[in-house]
Amino acid sequence: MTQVTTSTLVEVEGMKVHFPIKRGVVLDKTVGYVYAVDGVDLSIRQGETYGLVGESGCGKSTLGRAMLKLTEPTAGKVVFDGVDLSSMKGEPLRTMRRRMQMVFQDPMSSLDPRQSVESLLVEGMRAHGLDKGKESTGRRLRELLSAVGLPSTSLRKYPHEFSGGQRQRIGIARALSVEPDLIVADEPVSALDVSVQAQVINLLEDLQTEFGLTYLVIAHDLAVVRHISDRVGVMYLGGLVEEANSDQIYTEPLHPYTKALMSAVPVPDPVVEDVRERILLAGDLPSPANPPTGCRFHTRCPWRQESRCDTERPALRELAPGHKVACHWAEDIRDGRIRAHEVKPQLTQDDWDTGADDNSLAGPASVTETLGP
Amino acid sequence: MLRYTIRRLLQLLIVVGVLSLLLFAWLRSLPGGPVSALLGERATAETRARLTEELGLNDPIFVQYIKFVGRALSGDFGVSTGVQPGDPALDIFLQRLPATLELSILAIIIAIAIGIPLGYLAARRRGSVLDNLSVVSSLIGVAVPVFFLAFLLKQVFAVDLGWFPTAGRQEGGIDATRVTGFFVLDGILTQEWDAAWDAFVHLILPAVALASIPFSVVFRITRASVLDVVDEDYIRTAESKGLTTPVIRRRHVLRNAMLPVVTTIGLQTGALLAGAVLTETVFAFPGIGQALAIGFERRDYPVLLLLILCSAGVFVLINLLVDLSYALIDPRIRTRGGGH
Amino acid sequence: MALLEVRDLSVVFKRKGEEPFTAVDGVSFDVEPGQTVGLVGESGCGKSVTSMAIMGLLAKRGVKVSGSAKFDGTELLTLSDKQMRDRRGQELGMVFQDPLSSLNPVISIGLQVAEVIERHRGLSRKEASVQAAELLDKVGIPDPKRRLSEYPHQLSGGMRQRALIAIALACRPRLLIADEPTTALDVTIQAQILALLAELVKETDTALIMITHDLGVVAGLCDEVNVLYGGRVVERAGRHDLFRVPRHPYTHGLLASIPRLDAPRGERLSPIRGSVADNIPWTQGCAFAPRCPNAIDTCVEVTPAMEPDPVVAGERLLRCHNPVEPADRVEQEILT
Amino acid sequence: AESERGDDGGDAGGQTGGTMTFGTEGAPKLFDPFYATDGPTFRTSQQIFEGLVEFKPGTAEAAPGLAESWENSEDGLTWTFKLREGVKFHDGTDFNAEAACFNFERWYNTTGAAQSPAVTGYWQDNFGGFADKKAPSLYESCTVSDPTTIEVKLTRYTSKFPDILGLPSWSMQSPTALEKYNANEVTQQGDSFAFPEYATEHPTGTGPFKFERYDEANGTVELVRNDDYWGEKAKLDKLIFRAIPDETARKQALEAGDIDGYDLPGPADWQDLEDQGFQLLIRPAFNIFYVGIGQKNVPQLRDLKVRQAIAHAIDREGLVQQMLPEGAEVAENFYPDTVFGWTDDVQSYDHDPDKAKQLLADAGAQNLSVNFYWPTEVTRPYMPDPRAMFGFIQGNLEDVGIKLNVVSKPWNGGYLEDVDQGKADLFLLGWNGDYNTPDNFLGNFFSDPNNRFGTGNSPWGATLSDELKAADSEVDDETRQGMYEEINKKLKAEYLPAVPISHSPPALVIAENVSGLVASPLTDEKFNTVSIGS
Amino acid sequence: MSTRTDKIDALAEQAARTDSAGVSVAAAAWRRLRRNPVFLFGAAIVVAFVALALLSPWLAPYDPGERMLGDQVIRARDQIPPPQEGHPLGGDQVGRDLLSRILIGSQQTLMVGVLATLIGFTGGLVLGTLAGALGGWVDTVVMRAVDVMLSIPGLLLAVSIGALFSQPNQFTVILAVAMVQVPIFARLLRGSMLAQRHSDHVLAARALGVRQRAIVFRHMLPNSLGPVIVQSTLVLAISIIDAAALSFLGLGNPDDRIPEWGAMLGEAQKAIDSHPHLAYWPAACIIVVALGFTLMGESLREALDPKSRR
Ligand SMILES: Nc1ncnc2c1ncn2[C@@H]1O[C@H](COP(=O)(O)OP(=O)(O)OP(=O)(O)O)[C@@H](O)[C@H]1O
Ligand SMILES: Nc1ncnc2c1ncn2[C@@H]1O[C@H](COP(=O)(O)OP(=O)(O)OP(=O)(O)O)[C@@H](O)[C@H]1O
Ligand SMILES: [Mg+2]
Ligand SMILES: [Mg+2]
Repeated sequence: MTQVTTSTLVEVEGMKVHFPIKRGVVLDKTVGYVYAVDGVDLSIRQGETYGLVGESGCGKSTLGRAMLKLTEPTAGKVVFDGVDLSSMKGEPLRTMRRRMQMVFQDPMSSLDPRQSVESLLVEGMRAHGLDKGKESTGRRLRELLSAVGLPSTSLRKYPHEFSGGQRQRIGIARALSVEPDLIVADEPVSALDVSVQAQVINLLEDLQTEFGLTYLVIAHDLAVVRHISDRVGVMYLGGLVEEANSDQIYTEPLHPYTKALMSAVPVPDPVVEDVRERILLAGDLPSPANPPTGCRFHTRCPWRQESRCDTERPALRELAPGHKVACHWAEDIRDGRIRAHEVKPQLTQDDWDTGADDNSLAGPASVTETLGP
Repeated sequence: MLRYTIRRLLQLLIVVGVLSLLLFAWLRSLPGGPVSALLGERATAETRARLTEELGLNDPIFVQYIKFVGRALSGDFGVSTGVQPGDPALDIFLQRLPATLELSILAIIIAIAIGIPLGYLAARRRGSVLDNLSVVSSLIGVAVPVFFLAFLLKQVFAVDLGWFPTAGRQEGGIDATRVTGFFVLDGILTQEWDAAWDAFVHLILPAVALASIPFSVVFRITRASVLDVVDEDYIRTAESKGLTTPVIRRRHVLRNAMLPVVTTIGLQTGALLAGAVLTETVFAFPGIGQALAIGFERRDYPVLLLLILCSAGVFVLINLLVDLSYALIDPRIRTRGGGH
Repeated sequence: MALLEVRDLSVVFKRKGEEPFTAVDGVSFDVEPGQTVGLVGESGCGKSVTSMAIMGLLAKRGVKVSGSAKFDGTELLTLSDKQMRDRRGQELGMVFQDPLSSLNPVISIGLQVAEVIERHRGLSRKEASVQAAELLDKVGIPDPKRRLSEYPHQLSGGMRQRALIAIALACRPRLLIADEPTTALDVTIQAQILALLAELVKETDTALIMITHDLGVVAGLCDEVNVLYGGRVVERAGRHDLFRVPRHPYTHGLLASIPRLDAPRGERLSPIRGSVADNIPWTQGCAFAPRCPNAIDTCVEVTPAMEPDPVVAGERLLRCHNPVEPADRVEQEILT
Repeated sequence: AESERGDDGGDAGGQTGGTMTFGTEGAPKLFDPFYATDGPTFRTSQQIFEGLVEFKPGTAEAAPGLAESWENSEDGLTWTFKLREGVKFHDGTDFNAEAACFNFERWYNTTGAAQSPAVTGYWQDNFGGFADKKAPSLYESCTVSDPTTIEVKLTRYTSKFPDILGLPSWSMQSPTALEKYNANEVTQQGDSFAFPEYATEHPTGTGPFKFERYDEANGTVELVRNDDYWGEKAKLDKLIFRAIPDETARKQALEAGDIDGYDLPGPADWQDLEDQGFQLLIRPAFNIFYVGIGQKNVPQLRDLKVRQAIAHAIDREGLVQQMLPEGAEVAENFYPDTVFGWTDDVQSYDHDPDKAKQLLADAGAQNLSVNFYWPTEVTRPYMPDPRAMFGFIQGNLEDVGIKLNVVSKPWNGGYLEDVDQGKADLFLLGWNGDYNTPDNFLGNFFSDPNNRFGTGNSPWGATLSDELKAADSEVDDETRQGMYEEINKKLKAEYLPAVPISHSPPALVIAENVSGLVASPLTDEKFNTVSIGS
Repeated sequence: MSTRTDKIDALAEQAARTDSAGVSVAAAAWRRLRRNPVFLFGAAIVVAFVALALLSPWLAPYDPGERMLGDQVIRARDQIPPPQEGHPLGGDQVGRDLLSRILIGSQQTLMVGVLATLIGFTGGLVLGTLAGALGGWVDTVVMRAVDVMLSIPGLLLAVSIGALFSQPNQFTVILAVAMVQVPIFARLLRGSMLAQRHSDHVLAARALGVRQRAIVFRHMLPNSLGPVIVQSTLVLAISIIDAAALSFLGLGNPDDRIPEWGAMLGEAQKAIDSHPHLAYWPAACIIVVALGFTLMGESLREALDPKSRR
């Protein structure tokens, strides 16, 4: 839909984000990690929309944040328009932020309820010195609002006075206010009702055409992602398992997980539904703190083989032009040499502690937590 | 769980350590002090100076603290100068602890025994006269200064009506054997029923006064938490199972509603200690609170230091216990093995 | 006679000092044994309230329920609390949306399942536990014996939802209401749950009311679909009919808003304009009129009635003055 | 009717038996009166112990105790005591000359931590140093002349002797018990002192009551009748002292019948207590309350005119009328009229604000600005309500244009220290007499010129000190009386180091059914004459 | 066509009006509060007493420090001036007009409450902001200190601090009472600041490149104040009661001329059975004021609690 140039805007290499799990007697020591993102390479070209899908908790948001250095990556580097962000800090990083923006999942919580729309929008401009006089700023604000389809009377209002869809528009306008090149949209529509969702999707598309933006769209709804993306990456448990352009991924999913995911998305058409072949996975997503060895998916994979799957982690390899997959047996599955079989569900053990104990030292946690009179 | 307990106990030590240093330095900086307490108005400036020197109060605070710690480690926390002059501070603490515990336990029992059922009723009849009445009266309970309430109770029930004794833990004439220091318990253990009864009667008024604040808090938390729980989805699930009302109430509502109440009760131990200072003073009840009040008045450093430290320790310890018991009721914490 | 007959069900919330609010406004539908009936519509259109009213789970105070809901000939709305309790969990089962908050966090899964068996089948705790383990196994929870003594937070989302289903199915109810049972779950897990539900219904001949706003789910599962808008059913049809030829502009709009995996890419989505906030009261016309691309003057003057659709064949009821013409679908005007 | 029977004290009257519970402001520190400094200890030891000299009940006059009589030598240095016969200690051992001298020697030979003023302050105040001769001592020796006679030698003559022997500190204690329970092993522990077993658990004297037990947890001391007492045996079976630190609580306890009496009821309660039918025993006032003037910091205060102005400014009549209990009197001397050497021939300062202003003007001190200390957290028999009394005097002084910078400090929290260090320009203080000699008052105030009044800053400070010492060592009673009268006159007219305000009588209150208690000006009532009705 | 659009517009406008007024969190809370009799009652009490304190210099008939009835006092007889012409409540123990003292006493008492709360609030604000905004070791150090303070029961801490000052006066009382509140405020603020720190809108501001300071002061702080403000009203009540307790324990303001209810109550207890009115007036005033603040605070807390907004 948009003209995709071949120059790369963002390049992610060997990205890892591990959150330490801390525990200890007096001082916290790290007893393990949540492998939220565990070795992801991807590159996004100028002007394209890259879609990232995967089940909840597989590390999509973390990856998105790490790309913008909103979360400090454990390893790997991000090159943005030729500049390596990895070692950037402080003021240079802050200035750099102008060029890469984020739209958040929950439109309400990502807007400060105590700031008027105007101050929300001006804030970023001021931070980057784009606020050049009252008049030009005013003009710019009205432009922004009309770009996202909000009346200019909105400036005086506060976030709670808007509906969900409108709030998401404000979030988008805020991202646009600093004239970025890249927008990472983290589940921009999943909190919205279907009809509103459609409005926002259309808007995103329009803005891209108008401003030549590059998007990384994160979602768990495959249909949405496929609809707006040029290329789609599928994540499973911290790693990319497949990457292809969005038609390919639908017509010819290569990774067993992609296949399962694809088949699980219900289609609002009884005719299709009646004949659709579903690949039902057994069991649940394993814990990212304790990921399975070898191929992360092998515990639920209907095509799992005796060898390699549980010992060797498959690398992402290009099977067809632009179509990468991380599966040892991708060709065999594609060509029907391996058949799906039944998988017994396994217990997923959540043996790690999410409740990061913040009262780590000295002190009655409860005394201080609940403060009754 | 064990790990967590050990960790919290270590934290407790740290708290006590830091607190002891702060308290020590601070108590030493108070004017007056043991010299005045020991000598009274009869001494001359010279005698005062001599005693100050003798007691080592002219040394740098740090030196004094080191000495104190050295002695404390061997179990010597100094000797009282004002509360019970001549008695080791530790003895005073150990002797008075049962008194305050006895009183606090009864107060907490009263607070719970009235607060929880009333809170539950008020929540179930939200907006009713009973509800509004008990809410307002619980707020009044918080707004009345404890010492004044204690005073009124005593005036009405002890002096005017004569139903209860006015002061102390036990009549002087009763020949009671001391075993544990808990007078009621002692009486029961030795089968000196009159002594037990007498001690119990002495507890009632102060305990009621002391219970006023914990009662209000327990009541309000229970009410709020029952209201919350009743609206929870799982209660709806329980309803959808067709369970009978008593089962829902007992198994589903109360059990969940008790979680915050348990925490609150732990927190209230702090309020109890503070309240004990006032209540025990008014009722001449020889417990920790009274010792604190007298200790402040007479600048009894060793006793104050030990009592405040121990109160803080007990407070922290009780909260640890509460947290542990919380974990027993709430499986979410139990299995996670951590804080909240 | 249908197993459940809902007629003119209305629910009005009335709080002191507030305007009464009609959440459900004369909803009628039937459910046969073994049949799956879908209730769909946007968030807030009254789906949950409808199901709660049938189950008798709405608060007694501040709520007025009228109309009728006959279950196997018995009027549910006027049953005493006691009689209702005997039926809930026994003949009427319900699965709720949020699996974590719908399970009691401090009671073991085992007891939560067993207690309903204990209550209705008069078994001892021990026997009930055995049954509970079987049930958990049946809904596909691995190692059910161990799970009995675990607590909700120790289970994954999918397992919790399965536990809830096990509870609802414990006494083999004749009517099962599933209120958005998969909204909180991932797609792959959602697929597992839906498959489970479908299988159970087929096996036991249970009547299922499926509540969701995901039209895709409805398309795969339901025999008959009721589309709700603003507390009223605006269109009812068999699922094939409904999806092939959506007649009500609202149904039509919903379908058009959804990106479809099987549709060719690049097609622009056609959202319904405005939001629920623009609704007008049903008493003054069609609630949907302000957002409706097909609206005509009559729409804001006369309240449309639920009538059989004259144009399209099949059993379809419609509440619209100016339905979407079957052929219109492609050239629908684009509104943003 | 009962009280009458109690009054005659005869064995015919007074019911025997029963238990009396008496409320005290605190628990006794210990039971060895030699080490005691606190009221509760003295009150208890008064019942257990006796000294060679006692005070006549109801007065401050010295009277025979365990010594039947005594004699002074010509030079005034040797005192011969004839001891009572047939007296036994509670442990069954005999009281005799050996035992008496044993006690003197014990006091004199105190060593170690017990030499601290905090432990043996009374000895040091009254006798000075110890056997180690670090400081001069009044005591020289005690010799046994025969089993019932001892000779006590002093290093100099003092008017205090033998009256001071009436102080409870010099009670006779059983040598056997003292040794058995290591009575002398006082140790310093940290900031304070630890006392031996004898002092805490085994006090053994000759008195009408025996120590039964001390229930520390309950704050009660129980004494039982000594059936072998040499004199009039106690009527009560049991005497209990119960610590109730809060004054209001004591009153309520009495009203509720939990106790049968208590000490020092607040004057404001007197009327009420009497109205309720309790017996209020008002002791003769044996104290002095004064407004102290510190001459150390403000030079203007060294001007007699200014001090006189202050004296004229204070409405002593009004204060006594409005603030003090019945029986309180305006003080003209620095001690009450029952004490030797008192004279009414002194300059009196009536309430006269105009004169005060005039005097200030004369002294060029119109802008006098001083700090004025008053103590919190305390009441004393001479000062039953410091807050109110301070307020009253404050108003008086401000009326004549003195600018006051008010300082209040807790009694033990800096007040006494500051006053002793001369930080206070004006302050409220007083003294309760221990025994009936002027030196007990004046000597304590002014003997050392480096005192809290800073009299050393005035030329007459040293003179006054010398005059006092001379008077104290004058052997001849008549001459001594003249000397003290002279000092009293000068104190008022020429020195005026403080303004004596009042003598106020402390009281004690007992229930209606208690009889036989004789109030003592020294607050050292003995309970052996007390009986309690049903 | 026109009728239709007109009607829609009219209806939409109507809908929008009722709608927008009801969405705002604060506005909704306020609306509920306005109708909450408990809150109104509490607020009425507070307003009345504040007005009283402000107007008391004009309302009080006499100087509260002057012993105008002094000659009627005879302490030995326990005579305290009874109510009489010009002195409707009579005099106190030393003959000062009781009514004037009660009236003027409101100033001191409220001042204790307000100042103590302000100081506690400010102290807590600084500490909590430091800890919450900076995190890391600053957070650890500050919070451990706070924990230590919290491990001493409140009133005990106040008493201790009160005793620390060699020369108690009204400000030492205020300070003592306020210090107890500092750790509570700090905890509370830090808690919500932490929540804010991880909230999406703060992340959004960071992503936007907004400077740290602006984030703290414009985003985190304003959004964290809610619970703290609620706490303040409760602290006001607590401070007044605590100050009264300090007076009772003899650690209050020694200057007897400036009346303060807590001190008056403490003094009056000595003569309670003969002259109960001396105690009842100040006690009643303390209770009513504290109740006013408590009612306000509790209803505010309820109103702002999202859970109770059903
Ligand atoms: N700050 C953190 N500390 C510890 N663990 C974290 C943190 N943030 C995320 N995680 C964990 O990392 C994993 C990936 O989280 P992430 O939010 O990236 O998932 P996601 O794919 O975006 O899921 P969703 O679809 O639910 O948003 C999850 O298991 C999550 O619990
Ligand atoms: N207890 C209640 N009091 C007042 N209004 C209520 C109550 N419960 C629900 N409502 C209102 O009734 C309407 C219908 O609610 P309902 O929960 O049935 O919607 P729903 O279709 O289930 O939506 P969702 O898809 O979000 O679950 C909503 O506008 C809701 O605000
Ligand atoms: Mg995410
Ligand atoms: Mg719903």
